[in-house]
Amino acid sequence: MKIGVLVFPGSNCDHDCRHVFQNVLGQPVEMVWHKDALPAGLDAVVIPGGFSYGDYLRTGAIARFSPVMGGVKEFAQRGGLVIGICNGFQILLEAGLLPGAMLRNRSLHFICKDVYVRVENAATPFTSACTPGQVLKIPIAHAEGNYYTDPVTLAGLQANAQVVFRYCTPDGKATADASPNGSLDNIAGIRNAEGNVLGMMPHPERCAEEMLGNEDGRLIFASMLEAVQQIKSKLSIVGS
Amino acid sequence: MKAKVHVTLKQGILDPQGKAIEHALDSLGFKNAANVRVGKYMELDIDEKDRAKAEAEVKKMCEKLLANTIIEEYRYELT
Amino acid sequence: MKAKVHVTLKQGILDPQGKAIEHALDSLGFKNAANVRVGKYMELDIDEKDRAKAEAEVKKMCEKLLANTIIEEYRYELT
Amino acid sequence: MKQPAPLVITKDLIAQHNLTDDEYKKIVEILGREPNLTELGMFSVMWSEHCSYKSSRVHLRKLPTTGPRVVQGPGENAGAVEIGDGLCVVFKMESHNHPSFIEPYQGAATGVGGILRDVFTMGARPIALLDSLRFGGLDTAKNRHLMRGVVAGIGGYGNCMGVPTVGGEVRFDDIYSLNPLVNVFCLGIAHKDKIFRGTAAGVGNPVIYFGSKTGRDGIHGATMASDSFDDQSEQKRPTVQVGDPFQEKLLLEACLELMANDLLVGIQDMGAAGLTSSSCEMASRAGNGIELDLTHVPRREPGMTPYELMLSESQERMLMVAKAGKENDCIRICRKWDLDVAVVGTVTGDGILRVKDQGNIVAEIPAKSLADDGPRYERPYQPPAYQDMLTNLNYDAIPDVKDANEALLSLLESPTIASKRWVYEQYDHMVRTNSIIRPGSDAAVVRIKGTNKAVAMTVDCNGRYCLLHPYEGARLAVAEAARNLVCSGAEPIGLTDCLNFGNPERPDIMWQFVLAIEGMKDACEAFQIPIVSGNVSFYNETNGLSIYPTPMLGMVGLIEEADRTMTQWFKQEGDDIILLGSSREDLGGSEYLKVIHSREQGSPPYLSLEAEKVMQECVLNLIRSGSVQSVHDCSDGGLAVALAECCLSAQDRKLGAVVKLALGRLRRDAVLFGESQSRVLLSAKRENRQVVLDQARRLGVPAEVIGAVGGNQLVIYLGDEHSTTKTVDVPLSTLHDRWADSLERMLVQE
Ligand SMILES: Nc1ncnc2c1ncn2[C@@H]1O[C@H](COP(=O)(O)OP(=O)(O)O)[C@@H](O)[C@H]1O
Ligand SMILES: [Mg+2]
Repeated sequence: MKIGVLVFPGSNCDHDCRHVFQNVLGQPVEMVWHKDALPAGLDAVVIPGGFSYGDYLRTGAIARFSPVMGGVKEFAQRGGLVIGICNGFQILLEAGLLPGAMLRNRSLHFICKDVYVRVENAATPFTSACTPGQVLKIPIAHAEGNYYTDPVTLAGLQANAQVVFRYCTPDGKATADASPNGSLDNIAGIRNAEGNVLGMMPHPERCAEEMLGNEDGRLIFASMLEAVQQIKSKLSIVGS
Repeated sequence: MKAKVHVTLKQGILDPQGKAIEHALDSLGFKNAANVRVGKYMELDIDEKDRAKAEAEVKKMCEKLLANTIIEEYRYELT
Repeated sequence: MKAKVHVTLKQGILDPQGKAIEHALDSLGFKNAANVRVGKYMELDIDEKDRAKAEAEVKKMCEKLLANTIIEEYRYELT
Repeated sequence: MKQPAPLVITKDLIAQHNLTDDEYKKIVEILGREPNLTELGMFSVMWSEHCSYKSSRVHLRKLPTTGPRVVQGPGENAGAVEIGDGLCVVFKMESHNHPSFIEPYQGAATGVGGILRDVFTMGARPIALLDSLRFGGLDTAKNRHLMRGVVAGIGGYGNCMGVPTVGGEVRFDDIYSLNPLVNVFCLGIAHKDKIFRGTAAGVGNPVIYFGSKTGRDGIHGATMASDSFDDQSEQKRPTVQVGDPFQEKLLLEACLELMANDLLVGIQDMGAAGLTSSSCEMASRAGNGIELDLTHVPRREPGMTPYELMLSESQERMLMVAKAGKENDCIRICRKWDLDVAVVGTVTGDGILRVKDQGNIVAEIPAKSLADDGPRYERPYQPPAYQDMLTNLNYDAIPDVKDANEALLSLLESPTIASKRWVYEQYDHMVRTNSIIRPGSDAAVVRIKGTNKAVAMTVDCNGRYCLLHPYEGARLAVAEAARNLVCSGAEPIGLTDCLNFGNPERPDIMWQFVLAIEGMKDACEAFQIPIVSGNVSFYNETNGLSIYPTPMLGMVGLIEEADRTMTQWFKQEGDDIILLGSSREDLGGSEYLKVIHSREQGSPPYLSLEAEKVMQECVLNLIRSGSVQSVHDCSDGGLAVALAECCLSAQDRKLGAVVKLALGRLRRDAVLFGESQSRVLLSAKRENRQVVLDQARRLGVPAEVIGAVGGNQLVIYLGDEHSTTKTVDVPLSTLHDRWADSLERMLVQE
């Protein structure tokens, strides 16, 4: 599987995403500068965390206009896998690839800590390695993760199983207190209607190795790997 | 021309920053302040003589970049 | 009474946010926008009939909390 | 543009530039003429205490700075120490105390920006930050405001840069109310043979400015002097620098790309004294001169004078000396990262820093004189009259502890001891995915990708110990820092410092300084830890009241096998709890005396460097051989607090303990809360008990099994073999409530 990791001015989890795919999962990675075109032949695109354009004005507001984003939209329309993590999620929202917007955390602080999320939909290319309802421990690190959308859109997300992760207690209860940022309906991650674009606030790349004391995040990347292999094997059957 | 743009959260959207300021004002003894809402204020120069054109420009800037119309509303003046 | 408060960076203080927005507007093709400065805008209700008193209150709020007078300046209107 | 009118340098003007008459005479001597205003400004900043170390230099020289691993000692932007695999760690610590008091958010933020630049100009990618903070008590709104602002500022800058803030230290004492301390430590990683230095070698090489534009930020000079430029310039001149971490992130990536492409001869950031210091120091180090043409300097505001341009402290700017002919490559890379860039000068062979503007020469000073020939003072020193009053303490007048449960809880919720979760959760401490040990244990540990190694870091200083005895206090700080590293499985390999003191012109303050240096020297020599970089911050005094002498230390340790790191919390029910070291009646200067008895008095705890060394050796051996489950040193609040921390500090699971401590001839409070040094709490599986005890015996380290891990309480019995009394018995949930959220409770109130 060939992964493209986007690099915006101000991205800072780009190295971490590369490390996970390249050194932990052994997959080739191409770093894609935001002013360049999206290279051909990618199996998945990662929009990493960080502070693109310093998070000035609004998180993700300026990055969405970067030249590379045109290619990302096309890639997504063709069914390519796109995952936006933290700032990447915020960029996907601003770019309209996912519905909704981010408000500041309820506490108004930047928060960095482990949180628990429940897998609400294990039938996505990003969660197939999880079991439905599985509780994952994954760290967050953001000041604007307070997800908001209008009631109609929210109902749609819920009806189409587009809510992929909800913040929860360690034993899996999605209580209001379990949400670190006040996000609507405890939303920690959503997918698009087609299912090939995921945005999530927690950072799975920060907990994908034994040495870091937690490997829960690896499930997300393993799922993506599996999904790509499935698509490829289908293609090769069709092609043969 | 100078454009003055106000971007505020839409009515009905919780404004945690406004809440925090209200709370702080209260504990500072400003008991009669209420309904604090916080927004952004931007000033910029527009190199355009034609008022109508300038207005159209600013509106486009707001729609495209300066405001996120899912959560925010904007207004502007030209002087 | 309603108070509208504008808090802006003092002259000469670096405004990284304004700079970034200007840059973004430029690359979006808004070539004739310049000198973008970003500030805060706050609205609040004041439960006070006497205009002079309300003004004094708001001024105090600005000095004490709403503005950081080391780097920011403020102005307000009452309506 | 307004040129400064040919100006008579008056006595007033000299005084406003903080130069003495003698210093001014020396300037005239160097130049062979009177300086003009720009030159006067340049001398004044370069010869300031901050840049010239004029009061400290003669003493700093005593510190040990060499060792087999040292690649770069003091004198460059940061120090560098080898860690094997062709790599070295580059680190330094800096203060931003005064700016943070004026504007806590921006002051702290730009402090982080400055120390990051110091590290990445050396060719190192920063991989960790630590912060060491001092505030007055949180019972005043002002102090809470300062702390909130400082923490937000550090987070605001570090988080955006993508450099994790992995640890730190916060202490509270009212003495810091008007002089809070904000010290930030940064560590980067570089190839040993690709370290960059601030040198302007090679006559004819181009001097290139890049980064942000220059504005009127933080121009020193004197208020009155500015009137001579322009009536309004004072008003236009921001006293506070505003940081732009986004710009700095671009600067970092651009620098590393420039360095990877073999384009540079030398590079230095523009920190204090901006363009002046970077140009004259680079020239001086190479024995060369530099000719600058200010006409090309990118600027944020119109009408800036040469004086302002040379003295501006606008953030996020760099000066590089490129290889001749590589200008365009440099410019291309800077532009890629959206940075302003301009060739502003050339390296010359005459040793002169020559500044031109619009075709006129506006300053002409021998670079070496400006950078290195500043004044040096051997300021008089003498112990203050009150020193004996501080140390004399009649313990008989202090009743022994009655309710030990309540005393323990009071200590646990006192801000200096309470969990710092409220602070470090606002810092991204995981970005770069190296944080093996996150904040909350004795030291922070980050792995070095591509090797088996990890690096441990800690910042430490107990200012109260230093007040009571500056020499002992400094030794204790070195010992504690080393102990914190060793407890996480690391061998200490290098040290940086940030020496925060009052006014050096006062003999009592100078005495504190001189003794602290002696203490650091003796301890560093005993442990063989070189000091490779550092910083001095004097004049931390308001209305004649000085802070406690606070020689902050940032120590770095190496862990050869990253999977052999150690944390402080208990791991498993049934494990033995073993105490290494012995307890004495060390209540002087303790947190207990302060919190429970409101006294900051007595002699600081006794420290034998020899005993400390063998104890540390013992701990390292035990960790490396995999014989122990947890290791925690005893510091503030003594044994009882250390035990509580072992119970509480694990993220997921709290474990209780039952222990029995020998009272001997000691007071109960001394055993529970005394701060005797060279003590460490271990936990080990039962089957490893003998291994641990044997190892300790072999090295002559006192060791004793004092209890076992388990239960939902912390229970401490005091007594001897005949009779014991249950003195402490508190449920974990109560301990946790008082300790974990204490800071948050204090800080969320308005
Ligand atoms: N300002 C801070 N920033 C980040 N981490 C901090 C800060 N203050 C304390 N910590 C973390 O909290 C833990 C306890 O700190 P401290 O009590 O000073 O430890 P010690 O006594 O072992 O030196 C450490 O892991 C430390 O890194
Ligand atoms: Mg410790």
